Amino acid sequence: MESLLQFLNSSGFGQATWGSMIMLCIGMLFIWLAIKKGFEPLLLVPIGFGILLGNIPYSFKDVSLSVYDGPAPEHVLDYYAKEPVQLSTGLAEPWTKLDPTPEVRDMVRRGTVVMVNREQFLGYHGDAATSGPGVYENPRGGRAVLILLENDENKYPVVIPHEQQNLWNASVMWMIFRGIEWGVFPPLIFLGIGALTDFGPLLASPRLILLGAAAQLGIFGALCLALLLGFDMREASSIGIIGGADGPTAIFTCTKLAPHLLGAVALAAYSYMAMVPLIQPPIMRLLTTREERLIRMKPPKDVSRTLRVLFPVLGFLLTAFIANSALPLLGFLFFGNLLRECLVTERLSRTAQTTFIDIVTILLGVSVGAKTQASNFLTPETLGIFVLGVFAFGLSTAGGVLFGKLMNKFSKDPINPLIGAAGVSAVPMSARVVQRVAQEEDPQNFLLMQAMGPNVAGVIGSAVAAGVLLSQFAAK
Amino acid sequence: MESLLQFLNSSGFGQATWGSMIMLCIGMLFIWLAIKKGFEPLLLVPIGFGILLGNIPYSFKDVSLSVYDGPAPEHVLDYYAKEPVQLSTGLAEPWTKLDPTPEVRDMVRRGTVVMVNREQFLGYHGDAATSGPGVYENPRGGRAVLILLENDENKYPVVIPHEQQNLWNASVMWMIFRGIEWGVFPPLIFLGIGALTDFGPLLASPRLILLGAAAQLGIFGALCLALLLGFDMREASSIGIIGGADGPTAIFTCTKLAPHLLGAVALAAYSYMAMVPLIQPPIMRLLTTREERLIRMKPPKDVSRTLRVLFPVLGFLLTAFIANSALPLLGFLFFGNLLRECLVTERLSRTAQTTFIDIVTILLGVSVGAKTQASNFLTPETLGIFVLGVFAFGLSTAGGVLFGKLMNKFSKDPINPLIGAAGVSAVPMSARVVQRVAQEEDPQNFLLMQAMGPNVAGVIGSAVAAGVLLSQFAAK
Amino acid sequence: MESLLQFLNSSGFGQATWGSMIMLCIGMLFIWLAIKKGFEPLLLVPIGFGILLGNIPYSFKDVSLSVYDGPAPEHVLDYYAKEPVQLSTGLAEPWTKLDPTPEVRDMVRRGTVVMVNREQFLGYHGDAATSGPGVYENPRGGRAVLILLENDENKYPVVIPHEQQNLWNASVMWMIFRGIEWGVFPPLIFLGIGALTDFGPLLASPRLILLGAAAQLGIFGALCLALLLGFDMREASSIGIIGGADGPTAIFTCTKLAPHLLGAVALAAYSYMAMVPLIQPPIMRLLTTREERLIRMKPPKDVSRTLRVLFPVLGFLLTAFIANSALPLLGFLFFGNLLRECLVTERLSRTAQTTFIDIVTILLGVSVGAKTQASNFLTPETLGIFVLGVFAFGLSTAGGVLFGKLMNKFSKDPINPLIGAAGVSAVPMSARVVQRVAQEEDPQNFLLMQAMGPNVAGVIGSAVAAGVLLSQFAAK
Amino acid sequence: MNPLKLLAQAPGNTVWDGVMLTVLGMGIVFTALSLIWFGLEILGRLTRIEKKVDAVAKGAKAAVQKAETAAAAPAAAAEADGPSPELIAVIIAAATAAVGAPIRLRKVTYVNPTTAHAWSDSGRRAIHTSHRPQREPR
Amino acid sequence: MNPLKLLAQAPGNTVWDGVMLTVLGMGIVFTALSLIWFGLEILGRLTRIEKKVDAVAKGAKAAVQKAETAAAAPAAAAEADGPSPELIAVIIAAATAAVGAPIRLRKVTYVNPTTAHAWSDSGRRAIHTSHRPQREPR
Amino acid sequence: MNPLKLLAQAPGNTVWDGVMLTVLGMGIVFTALSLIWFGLEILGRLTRIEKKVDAVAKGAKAAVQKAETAAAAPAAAAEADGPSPELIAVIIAAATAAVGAPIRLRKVTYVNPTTAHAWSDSGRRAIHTSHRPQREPR
Ligand code: NA
Ligand code: NA
Ligand code: NA
Repeated sequence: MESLLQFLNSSGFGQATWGSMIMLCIGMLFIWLAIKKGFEPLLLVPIGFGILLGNIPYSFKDVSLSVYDGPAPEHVLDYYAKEPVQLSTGLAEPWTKLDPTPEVRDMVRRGTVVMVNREQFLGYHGDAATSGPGVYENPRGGRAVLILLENDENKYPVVIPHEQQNLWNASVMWMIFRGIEWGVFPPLIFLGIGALTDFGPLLASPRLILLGAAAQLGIFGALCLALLLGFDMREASSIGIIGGADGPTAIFTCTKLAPHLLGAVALAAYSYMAMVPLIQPPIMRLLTTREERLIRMKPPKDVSRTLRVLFPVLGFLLTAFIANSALPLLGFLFFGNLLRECLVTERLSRTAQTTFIDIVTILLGVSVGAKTQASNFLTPETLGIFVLGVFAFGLSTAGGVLFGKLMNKFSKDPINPLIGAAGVSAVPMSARVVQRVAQEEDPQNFLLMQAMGPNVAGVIGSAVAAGVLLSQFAAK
Repeated sequence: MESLLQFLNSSGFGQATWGSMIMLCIGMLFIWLAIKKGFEPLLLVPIGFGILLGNIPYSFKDVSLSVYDGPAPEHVLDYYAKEPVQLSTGLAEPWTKLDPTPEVRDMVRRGTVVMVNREQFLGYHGDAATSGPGVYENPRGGRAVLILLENDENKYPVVIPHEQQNLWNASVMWMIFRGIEWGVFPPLIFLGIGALTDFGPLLASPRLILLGAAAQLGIFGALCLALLLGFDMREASSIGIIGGADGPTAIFTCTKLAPHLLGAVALAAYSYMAMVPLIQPPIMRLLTTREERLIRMKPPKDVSRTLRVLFPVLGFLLTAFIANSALPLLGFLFFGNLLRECLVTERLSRTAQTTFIDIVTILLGVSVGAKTQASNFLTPETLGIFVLGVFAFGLSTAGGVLFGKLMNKFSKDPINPLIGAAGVSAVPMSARVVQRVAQEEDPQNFLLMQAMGPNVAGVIGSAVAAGVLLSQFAAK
Repeated sequence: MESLLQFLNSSGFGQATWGSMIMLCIGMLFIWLAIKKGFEPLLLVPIGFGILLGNIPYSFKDVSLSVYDGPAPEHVLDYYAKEPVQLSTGLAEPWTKLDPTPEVRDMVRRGTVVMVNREQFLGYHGDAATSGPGVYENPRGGRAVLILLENDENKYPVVIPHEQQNLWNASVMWMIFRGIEWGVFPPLIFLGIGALTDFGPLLASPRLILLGAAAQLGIFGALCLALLLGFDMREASSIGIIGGADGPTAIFTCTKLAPHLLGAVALAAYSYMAMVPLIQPPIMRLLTTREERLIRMKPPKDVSRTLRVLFPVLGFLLTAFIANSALPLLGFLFFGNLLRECLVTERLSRTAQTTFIDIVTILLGVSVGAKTQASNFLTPETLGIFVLGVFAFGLSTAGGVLFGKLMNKFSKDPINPLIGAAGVSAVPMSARVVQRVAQEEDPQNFLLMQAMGPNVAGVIGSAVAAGVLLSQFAAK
Repeated sequence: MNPLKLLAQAPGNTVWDGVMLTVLGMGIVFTALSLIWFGLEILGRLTRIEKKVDAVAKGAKAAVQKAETAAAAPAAAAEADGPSPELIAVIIAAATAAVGAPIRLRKVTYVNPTTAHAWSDSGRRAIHTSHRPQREPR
Repeated sequence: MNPLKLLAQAPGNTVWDGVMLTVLGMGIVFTALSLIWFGLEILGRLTRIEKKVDAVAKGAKAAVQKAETAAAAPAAAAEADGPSPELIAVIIAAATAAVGAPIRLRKVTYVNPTTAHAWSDSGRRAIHTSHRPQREPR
Repeated sequence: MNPLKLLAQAPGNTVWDGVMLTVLGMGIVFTALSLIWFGLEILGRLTRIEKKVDAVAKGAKAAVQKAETAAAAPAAAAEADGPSPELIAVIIAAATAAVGAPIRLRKVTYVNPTTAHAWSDSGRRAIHTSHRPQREPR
């Protein structure tokens, strides 16, 4: 009986914290939104269940379960002596940062040197902060943090136990999360999306591709606003990319620039993509006159097979030359599209757009969800991200619509500015929104096909924008 | 011609041993059982062929082929000086264990220190054992072992050549086996099983879930018996889990606790699952009276869609809180079931229950089979495992049936104790066995649906039991 | 504006070289051949697009994109002091090779020692070669090379920056290329090919299997010729294997023996497999008399189910015993065939021959293509490989036909020597070529089924030949 | 740190430890599955209440719709009338074949087609029924 | 080494950097997509020229074939005649359902069946339409 | 240690080594495939013996069954009668199309449907026939 109580104490019931309980509720909330409200269920059901998986309380010391339970890269580790240690270069004072020499790393094994993850923080709520530098262990079995005097924030780097660097002790979720952390899953999703996307409407009216460029304005607008709110450059870039309205692009970019925000950014991106029919119409109505909304456009022309096959090669070469860093995304997007359009690789295309994308979606969703933690999700930053995300969507919509007005001024064939709103991507939701808003004014106005052009252009546009951000701020 | 003979000598013909020949016969036996006798062919054909793949004799020094030919984790390696070596901490005697410092590890490369895998043993049959400590090389090209005086067993740790720690030299089978050793394949199989399982019968009569708990008795009974027979705690736990009648759970648990028994445990688990119609009926008849076997039960009620969707979330939270260590199994089982029941992720569910589970099954089966070796399979322990396995199946059946009798005593609605036997899982074979045994007495008694409840509960029950065992004995 | 220009300068436009431009054209050429000319599109579309992916110019220092941007194995790294350094073993002169001790490796991090990849060469076209030993950095942002006085070739080993050995900095393409470099993809492709192949025609006339052996002559003939042309033994073996007319076998072998030739070898193998109808007929006509081509053969007998199931087990055991090193290929080929023929693992067989092989084909193709680089593809060696490849195909054809003539002499039942040409594999293209050439003489001569026997035997034959080459020259 | 780990690390692991572990393990398995049972009972009651509320609301709606869709009634009526004798015969035959023993049909419940998942059931059967020792070799 | 990296490494990253980045970023996005536009325009012209050349060549061929395949003509003729009224009604109904608003059909273009990819389109719809907040729970 | 490795490590790898390797390699390939040949011959004889034994056993069984299943006979008889002329015409047409040359049908063997695997064959064809240089661009 005593054993049972002890067991339960080291189990989830004993280890539960308010933070993890709230995270579990958030996971259930997103599952509910996905199932009952139809919010992007293919992504939000896995992400929501991943939040449950990642936030079941457990005793960190005894088992490896979360995506954090596995080796950290050498370049984020700092070493501090716990006591005065004799190095070959001289005596080291306690709690000073040591050079990562083989000698020092060996001392971690012996317990005289402590190893911390410089980029993984845990908030600390307690009185130990006043007791001087040292390792503070959470009495409830949670992870230990290192407290240094100079660090007067409320965030402390997490102490990495020696065994955690052993790959053989890594958790299943850490293994699966490699697909995200090492950037493989988003390109593979893009392979499937490329094989699923018909770029025909874009090829029929190539000039509409510019609307897909203009509707990336929200990315950079939200980035500026995030800087204003005090986020640093890499965080601001990760937040801005929500305005690209493209899940894999956002996940790929955020993983490289600000992995601690990944959960919030992914949830914001997919939620707002689901809420496009609520976010866009008011902005579209506000920025256009009734006359503009009544504009009818010529139906798109037929596109030759040759052009369909040449496009993925041409599009890849031009965008990849300019936006090197987005090459994995753009490469697999256009590769998938070539498999689709060349008609001689039908079986590869079919697999890419069904089974393969499904498998990767399951693994990507569940591991993105499991990355969320109370300490990095239940923060004012998350609130800021959700606010900035809706701003980014709105500004992207505005950018597309306003550029549509501009193009309409200079164009021989009239352009209905509403289709600019489809440039945010969120394929094909925002193209449908365009159709619906246009038909409010004129039920005979049929813009869906014309809006699909900017819509798929928006996918390319946000990948290029991601490439710019990555080239600027992704440290090699 | 001489070259040809030399080549053949270094090939399988030259390297063949009695042990490997017998292993090949065992592989063919299981393939025959699977194909001709219908023993779980989806698993036993891959495992059987894996035994062939893993036991083709070859020259270990020249090529990397087996699952053992790849880096071993640092924490299982021991270092011994071959000659007196000067370390920075002083002079080290030969054949004493050295600290794994960078300096010592570098000496392995230079050949003055020998590195052994503490957890990989090879039996040694020869006279070298008397010649004092040292490395003994198998003259037929087999692996070398280290012989130390204090070790008077007939098992010696295997010497790891320096090159084997180079990931680039690892074999294909070692790569594929990562999915098992690092615990990823069993949860992915459970994802598919969750998507394939209809928990409806369980939801219709929730109280019958307790039968799925009672039928885990064999796990712990066989564990005790295994301790009596001299197995250590971790081995005994791995053997007991056979009584869970659940392949992925057994493989997951055994990999973490006693990887050297993996082949025998997996083969016993799948063989006995196939033999449930032979093992269970006598026990069921012995423990029940004719009156009990004649009991008819009310047909299960219809289950609302809401309950079906809520169940995987609820079930996951409750079991994962209690049995932390089983989180990877339970998490993916219930995740798969949520994908199935929420109806908005149909394509993910379909992929999880078809292609994805097939791919993982192929890779899991073939690498489990390839893990068997004469040195760890052709042992008295394997015989013990097969004996204990059938005992575990029997005791689990008895536990379920007896608890069924108990529940029947206290229940308003009558419960036929036979359905307790379905609690061992082995879905849906044991539920059919219940149906057949009940109909022997009363051809109009229709228990299949009522037995499916305990049957699927048994899957959850054995995962929880595995969680208990892992939390106790899986060293981090 | 200045920023934009600077950005463009560090982008593909600024980094473009003639070499990369030509590589892009070659990529487009192969895509065109695949789509318009029907050259093995399932492989050449992915490989062609992979060439585009791998040759987009970018700034190596700023981003990780190519398959080369990731950790190199320790055993190919050499260390040179840039300046006189004090080691524990004494003072080291600059530009002498240092022992890879922990001390020396740590100096790489500090910048006093330079680390080069002994097996990755870059041609150097410039005047720095005369300026004495040292690191020469490509002013256009390309990779740096090390120039040593004793090395008077025009090829220099590439300098590996410290950060590149950090797995977390590896590129997506590097990750995907693991499947090839670590030998996993070709066996998985063979799993699918095994599940797709009907060995029935071979089982109906077992003696025709020898034609599949004779038609491996081109492998060794091209090997000898390659040695004559100055290729080393491992390169010559990789080139010879083109004559096996089997893509996965060629890729598996070449990866282990001469990875720098991988792109050329794979492209030659698949191109010539597509050109079998052009290469084989003249040779077949030259080596046979009209009487021989008119020989009609008995139709193949029916094959029992038992034999079909026994064959993969028997075939695997016999070939794997002899050709250990080909075990991954032969094992998965026969395993796939067993899944197909045993009829009780239908769902595994179907997945192996559809989705699974498709996924692996996509990843294999794109990463093989991305491995090509101007520095290792636009070389006289590549020209040599293409010339030797067509020679190998021709000699294999001749070997098969001549052995067919010989068998016909000694055989009771007449054998049409033309079917020997099908022994090169290239399933089922070369069997069709046989049929067509035979029907030129006698439209009623129906040899397709008889030619399928040597055809599938050729797959086994080239895998065995690959095993011989690997056992001789693949260093462990 | 986890006090229970001591059990595993103790020098003399005996059968007594096994018995203790049996008590602990079976206790935890029963605890976990009992919690699910209670949870399901509670959820079951909640959803039944919800259902009744829904039913009342739907009743009102249905009354309105009834007038509008009178034409569609016959088909629905046929469904509500219960299974035809032919259908029952077919079900008995199929069930007998599946279970391998004579069956007498006692009740036919129409299953909501969205919950039936015929496709995945057959897949599941393929996976789970792969162990029939009485299967005849082909 | 990359001069632009300095921006990121500068000590005081302010909103001004953000504005600069906005200009750079939008500039590059517009540059990239404009290049595609120009490329497509050029390709479009090239393929149209190619088409015309092809058309002339085909015209000659067709004249020969016409005589031979006169029997097959009626079906082709029917296709060229344009869609039947029933077909138009079906299309309008389907489109209305898909878009969720009344539609009046303006033009029916026969799509080349090799470009239609009905199968993948439906898959794509399943992926992309998964976000309909107005979807009713089942 | 493997004596053959010396070949590779020898300083002067010349064409002579290549010739030696050719002899060794072709020898091993022939050895391996000959072993399979012998194995298949032995297995073939064993299974033929087994078949005869089976046939005798089946003969007895069949005699019993014949009386019981006389009604089912006509269909089976039709099958045993050999292919109808229409079927032969269809087969010739299909085979001609697949091989790309005129064919005269010499014998029609009924293939056991469990061994035919039409589904996987078509998949296999898709993989293997992807290299038809004469395929027309679309
Ligand atoms: Na976008
Ligand atoms: Na169980
Ligand atoms: Na071949």
